[in-house]
Amino acid sequence: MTVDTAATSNRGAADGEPELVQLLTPEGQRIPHERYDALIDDITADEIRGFYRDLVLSRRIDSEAVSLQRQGELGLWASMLGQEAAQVGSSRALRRQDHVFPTYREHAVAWCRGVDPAQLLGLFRGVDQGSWDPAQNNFHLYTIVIGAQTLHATGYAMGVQRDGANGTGDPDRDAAVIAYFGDGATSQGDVSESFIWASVNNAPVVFFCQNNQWAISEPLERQTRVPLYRRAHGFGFPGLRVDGNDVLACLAVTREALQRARDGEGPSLIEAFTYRMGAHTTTDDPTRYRLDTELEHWRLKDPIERVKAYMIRSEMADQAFFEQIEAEADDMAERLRRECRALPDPAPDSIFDQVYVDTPPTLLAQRDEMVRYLDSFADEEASR
Amino acid sequence: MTVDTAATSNRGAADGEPELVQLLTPEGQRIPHERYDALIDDITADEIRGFYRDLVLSRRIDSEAVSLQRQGELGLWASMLGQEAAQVGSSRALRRQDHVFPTYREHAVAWCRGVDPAQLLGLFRGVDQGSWDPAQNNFHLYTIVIGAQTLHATGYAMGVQRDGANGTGDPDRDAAVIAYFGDGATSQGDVSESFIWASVNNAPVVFFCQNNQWAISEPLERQTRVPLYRRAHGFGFPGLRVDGNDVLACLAVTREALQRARDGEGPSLIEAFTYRMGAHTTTDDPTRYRLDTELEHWRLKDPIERVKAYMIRSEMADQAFFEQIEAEADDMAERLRRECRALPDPAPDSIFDQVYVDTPPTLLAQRDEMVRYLDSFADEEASR
Amino acid sequence: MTSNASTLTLAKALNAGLRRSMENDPKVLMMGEDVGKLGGVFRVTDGLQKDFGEDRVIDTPLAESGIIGTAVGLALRGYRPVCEIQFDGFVFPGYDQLVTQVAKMHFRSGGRLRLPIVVRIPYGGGIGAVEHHSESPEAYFAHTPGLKVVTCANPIDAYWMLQDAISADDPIIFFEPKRRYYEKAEVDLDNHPGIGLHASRVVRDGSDVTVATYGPMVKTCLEAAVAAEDEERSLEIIDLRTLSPLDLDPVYESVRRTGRLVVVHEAQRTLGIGTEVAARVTEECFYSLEAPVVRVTGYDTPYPPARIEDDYLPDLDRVLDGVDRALAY
Amino acid sequence: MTSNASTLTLAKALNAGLRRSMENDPKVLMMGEDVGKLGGVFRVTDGLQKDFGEDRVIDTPLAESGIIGTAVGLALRGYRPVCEIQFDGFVFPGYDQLVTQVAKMHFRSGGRLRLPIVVRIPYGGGIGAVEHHSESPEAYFAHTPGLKVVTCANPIDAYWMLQDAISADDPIIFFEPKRRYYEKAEVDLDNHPGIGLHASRVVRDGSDVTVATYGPMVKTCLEAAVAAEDEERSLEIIDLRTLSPLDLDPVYESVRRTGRLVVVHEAQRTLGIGTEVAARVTEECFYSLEAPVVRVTGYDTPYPPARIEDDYLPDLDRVLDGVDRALAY
Ligand SMILES: Cc1ncc(C[n+]2csc(CCOP(=O)(O)OP(=O)(O)O)c2C)c(N)n1
Ligand SMILES: Cc1ncc(C[n+]2csc(CCOP(=O)(O)OP(=O)(O)O)c2C)c(N)n1
Ligand SMILES: [Mg+2]
Ligand SMILES: [Mg+2]
Repeated sequence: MTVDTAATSNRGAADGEPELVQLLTPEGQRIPHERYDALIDDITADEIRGFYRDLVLSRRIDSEAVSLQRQGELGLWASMLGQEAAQVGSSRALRRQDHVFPTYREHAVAWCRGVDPAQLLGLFRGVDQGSWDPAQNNFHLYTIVIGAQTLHATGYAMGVQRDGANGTGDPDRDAAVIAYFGDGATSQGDVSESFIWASVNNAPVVFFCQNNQWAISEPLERQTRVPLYRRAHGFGFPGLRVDGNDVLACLAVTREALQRARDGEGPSLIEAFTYRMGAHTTTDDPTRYRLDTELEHWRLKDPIERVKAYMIRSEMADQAFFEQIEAEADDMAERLRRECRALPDPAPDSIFDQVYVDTPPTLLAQRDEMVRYLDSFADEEASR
Repeated sequence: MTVDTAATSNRGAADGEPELVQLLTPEGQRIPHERYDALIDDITADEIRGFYRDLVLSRRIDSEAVSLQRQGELGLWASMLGQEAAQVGSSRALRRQDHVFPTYREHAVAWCRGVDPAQLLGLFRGVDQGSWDPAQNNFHLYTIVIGAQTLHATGYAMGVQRDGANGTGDPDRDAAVIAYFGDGATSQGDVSESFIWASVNNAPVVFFCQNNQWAISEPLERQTRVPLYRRAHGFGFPGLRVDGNDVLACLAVTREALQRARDGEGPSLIEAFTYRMGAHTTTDDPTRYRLDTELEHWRLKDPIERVKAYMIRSEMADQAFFEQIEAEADDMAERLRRECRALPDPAPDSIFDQVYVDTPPTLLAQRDEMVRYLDSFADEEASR
Repeated sequence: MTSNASTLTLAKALNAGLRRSMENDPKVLMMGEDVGKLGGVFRVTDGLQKDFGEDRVIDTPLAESGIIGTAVGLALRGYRPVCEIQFDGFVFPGYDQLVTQVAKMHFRSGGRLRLPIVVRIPYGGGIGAVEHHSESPEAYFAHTPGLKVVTCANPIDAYWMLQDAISADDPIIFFEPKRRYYEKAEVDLDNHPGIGLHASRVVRDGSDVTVATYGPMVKTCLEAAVAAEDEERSLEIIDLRTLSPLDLDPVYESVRRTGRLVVVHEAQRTLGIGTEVAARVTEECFYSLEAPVVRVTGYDTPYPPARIEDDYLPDLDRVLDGVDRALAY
Repeated sequence: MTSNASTLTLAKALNAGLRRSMENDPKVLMMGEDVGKLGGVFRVTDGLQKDFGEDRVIDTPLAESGIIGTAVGLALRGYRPVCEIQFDGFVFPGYDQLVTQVAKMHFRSGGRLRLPIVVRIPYGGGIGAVEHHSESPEAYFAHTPGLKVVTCANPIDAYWMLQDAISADDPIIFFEPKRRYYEKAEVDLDNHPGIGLHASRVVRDGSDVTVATYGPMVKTCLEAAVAAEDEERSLEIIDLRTLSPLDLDPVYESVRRTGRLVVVHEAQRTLGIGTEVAARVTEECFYSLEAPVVRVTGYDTPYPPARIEDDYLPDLDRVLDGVDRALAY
């Protein structure tokens, strides 16, 4: 058995595949669903247009960032190309008081939470390690150590419980927490431990796994031999697989799971079955480990195209609308490029101020040492 | 909800309880089982008497060790009282070439593997950290860091695969690995990771969880809200619950699981539902956290009594047999006490020899430093 | 100023400190294995669950990464979790969360996020225990920027330092000298002794040799100082108390007088706390030192079986031997 | 003695070393994240899976504890696993297995069991990376009895030290200076240079100040030595190569001549390798030292954002500044 055949065996062909919640076909046809139709029956055409806008603009943030990296303005970028629907659908299910713990690829979630796109760039440009204020949009910092944030999310959810901020029935008060992570992350002990903690404590947390089928070069089969959503059952809470390229289905299932959490009914796992259309990051070369045909196959399932088709089909939008969104994207892209280049480098000695709330004298002495040292060059230059 | 009621809710009453494989009732009645009868139909009366002997003698090792601890001969002992059937049943399913990775409470497994009982005592007396040779009986050292050994077992099983030592159909060659761990251990990330590795690699390993319902003072409900055996399904391999106080049932289900592993069919999880009748260790005081009534309840399910009843019922043994076993136990106990007291303290400087295969000069210098230092006292004494 | 003094063991002083912290601040939580009904294997959390409930004294699942990782989340929500690690040797499954998350979150957020987490770790040997139950892992944490590390040596410090650590806004690893849990002292429960959490302290004045130590070895060194008197050697003993940041000013001051320093700890020698003390003191007091700093420590081996731990651990005689070596220069 | 020389980058030299080890011993396995088809994110295992198969070059699930823990089992079964940790900052989930199991198994078994495991870790900064990708965690391992720690600084050592580590019977943490992966040198692929795995080496003779360093900083220090020549200062540069055990005899010998020592590394200062070097050298060469040992290191902060890493990392000028400080005494 080669990795190759293994990789194929769990995908492609439909037989033996687990059920996938889908509300929009790749062709943009709205198909009925006994359970989940009710969860989105309040969604207006305006909101659908809003989702489309989210999808297009967040994709544009992503592609601009890739270009900025190519131009040397960013050190790295982790593209979310292909995963927009999973991110927009799930995050549009959030309420203001809900809290998000992302990994490092949740750019569209950040967008939906209202994080200024330029703020996403600092980490990748190397001027900070995450510059947005998590308190402002209830959107936590990116976490790079795989899986670590799932425990933070679970602990945060335990805090929500202790605050009496779920299960009260008050829609403006009851809060849920959502943790994003990838298929590869499911192998980390931390993720299993977070499942255990969440289950035992009945914590109001939704585990949202974007199964983009690759962990860098490793196909899903290196992490599991059964669909990931099933893992939840072994830990005692519900899990399901949703079409991660279907923004409506992602919205519906996440709404349900978040409401369970807010109502005090405990955790859930959502496996959003999607595909990483780009490289792992800008330093990765996917041609080394996967076939173009796979990418072609997934292009047909593009998360944006299907919404567009749906909107056209159901006459929710006309050419003018699409053009207007494009124009908006162009403006935003322009601003993003400008703001990226303007991001200031931090002062070298700023690192000493943020290690501790209460900075010890020994560290202040090191700061002085650095400052004196750097000043000695200034002196040298001045004396020339 | 208090811990107390939670603790009770998952036990006792039968309703909602998962199915439990049982072949011997607590009253010693052999009840038929569609699937598992076949797995033990070769077992002779002689072998049953052998199991009885294993149970009684291993319990005696255990109780002697508790006494030795009370007398100050051991620093600590972790009693396995109540778990004899789970251990004897599972380890009598092993073949010579199978390999065992125990935790720290598998005294009856050690007995069945042929480890000299006195060798078990070194660790608890504080003269070594495990004095038996794992190669001799394919019985690895005790592991105290909870869950760590499950990964070792899985890696070992991957080695078995690479040696072509399973799936060949040769009963003397095909080997399996068994990892023992407790209910509390299932919460450790390492244990989940071992499930993932075993599943993805289809490794020939049996995960044998002795659910004795307590992790020190914490009842099962602090680790899971669904029966533990179900966890396996989420990772993609079979799991079942067996009556851990029923030596025949434990034998049957472990035989099946080991054979699956030997045949190249991959891992399984066995949850042996049993009860820790003693304290966690000799330093523990269970009256602080659990009720006597619970213990009383489990006394009625004693793993030894039911085999005895079964043997009497089916006339496999008479009074003389039982007396002979008692006498054998007395002899063994006597020898154990003697050998325990005779266990030599290691030389203080021996610690330097076993850190590395290839001991660096810096460490040899520290040994010399210690030796010189200790010698200085000898000198002092001599000069008096 | 009223005085409410009580004779307490170190363990009971910790318990009283935790209780006081929980009374003072409803955001303070206890979490760990067996901290609830059992009150911890050393009874340091004894009675707290009964009085403050299961929501504030949490018996967690058996997994240290989970304990630390969920404490991060609770801290982000505004709580002040106090995590108990059952024994020194069991902190390592939680090490990743401590080093990559707890230590770095404040820095990562540019100073926005705070993690006021205390991780209590009973540490050290001398209790005849099995493997992993007698280790001294403090240097692993002191090498980690973003964490602070302190340790107490007596019931008074136990009571006050623990409260100070809980009310501090930085994550703190709090090492408890388990073999001193049953040492007693009179503790004034109301009046803070005034010394900062991150200050070391001269606990016995002397003039010939300075001895810097901490935690379980403070008592040993004080005993050595008494024994040294017989040989007319005067040892100045300094209880470091804070291991990260180190507060070495009192050590520098002392070494400038004595010219000789012995550092004593149970942990292995290589890259132990004593190494840092030696390096800094040599940097600061180069011209005052009459002898190189002598390190009296555990050896560079895993912790030995209990029957020979007394030969591994520094004791009164080894401290005096170190003093002799310092004086031999 | 034939000579089969080839100009290789450090990364390619490692690759060639791994290949040679796999050819020589069928028990040698590679395991880690992305080591198979991708050949590792730095291509150090490039082509090995293709040639040796998936059974010997294992793309593991994404979990470092699992990687190290299963390597233990494979080693117990007679294999020689070489584990790749993708970046320095990601070793910590595997830290428990390394510290409590890998480091202690030989000791625990009274010398019966052997774990010939090599854990390869690309380390250090200077590559403009995001958080966790630029750290220097070597001291965490050097503080751990039972582990050995080495690091290479050039393609020749990369090729030979890696093979020596794989054929050694003790567990070894092998640190690879990632920012030097693309430095080239001529490597004789057949004739072992004869220097032991656990030996340090003078890489440039000098007479005024001794500089001890390792890994990525060796090149920096050699450049500093060239620059120092202009100021008529002669630096002796020692590449430590082995961090645990340390081999300081060449350093002692050198310091006895120069009277001055500067230790240079990227890792944070407190309890970094330089601290141990400083303490031991001061113990051994007390009367030879004209100045305290100067530590030129990263600061005691988390690794900074990439845009200011150049101010965090020691560079040629900071090495020279350290030399000046040593000479100022
Ligand atoms: C603990 C840890 N180990 C390794 C890495 C290196 N790494 C970064 S991303 C990645 C793959 C992640 O895959 P997945 O969880 O599927 O998320 P995706 O990148 O596909 O979104 C790896 C191995 C890391 N960041 N953290
Ligand atoms: C990593 C780790 N954390 C904590 C401990 C302390 N400890 C020893 S036994 C135990 C409970 C284990 O419970 P379980 O797995 O159910 O096994 P049992 O003792 O019931 O056989 C704990 C918490 C440990 N040995 N290792
Ligand atoms: Mg992925
Ligand atoms: Mg148990």
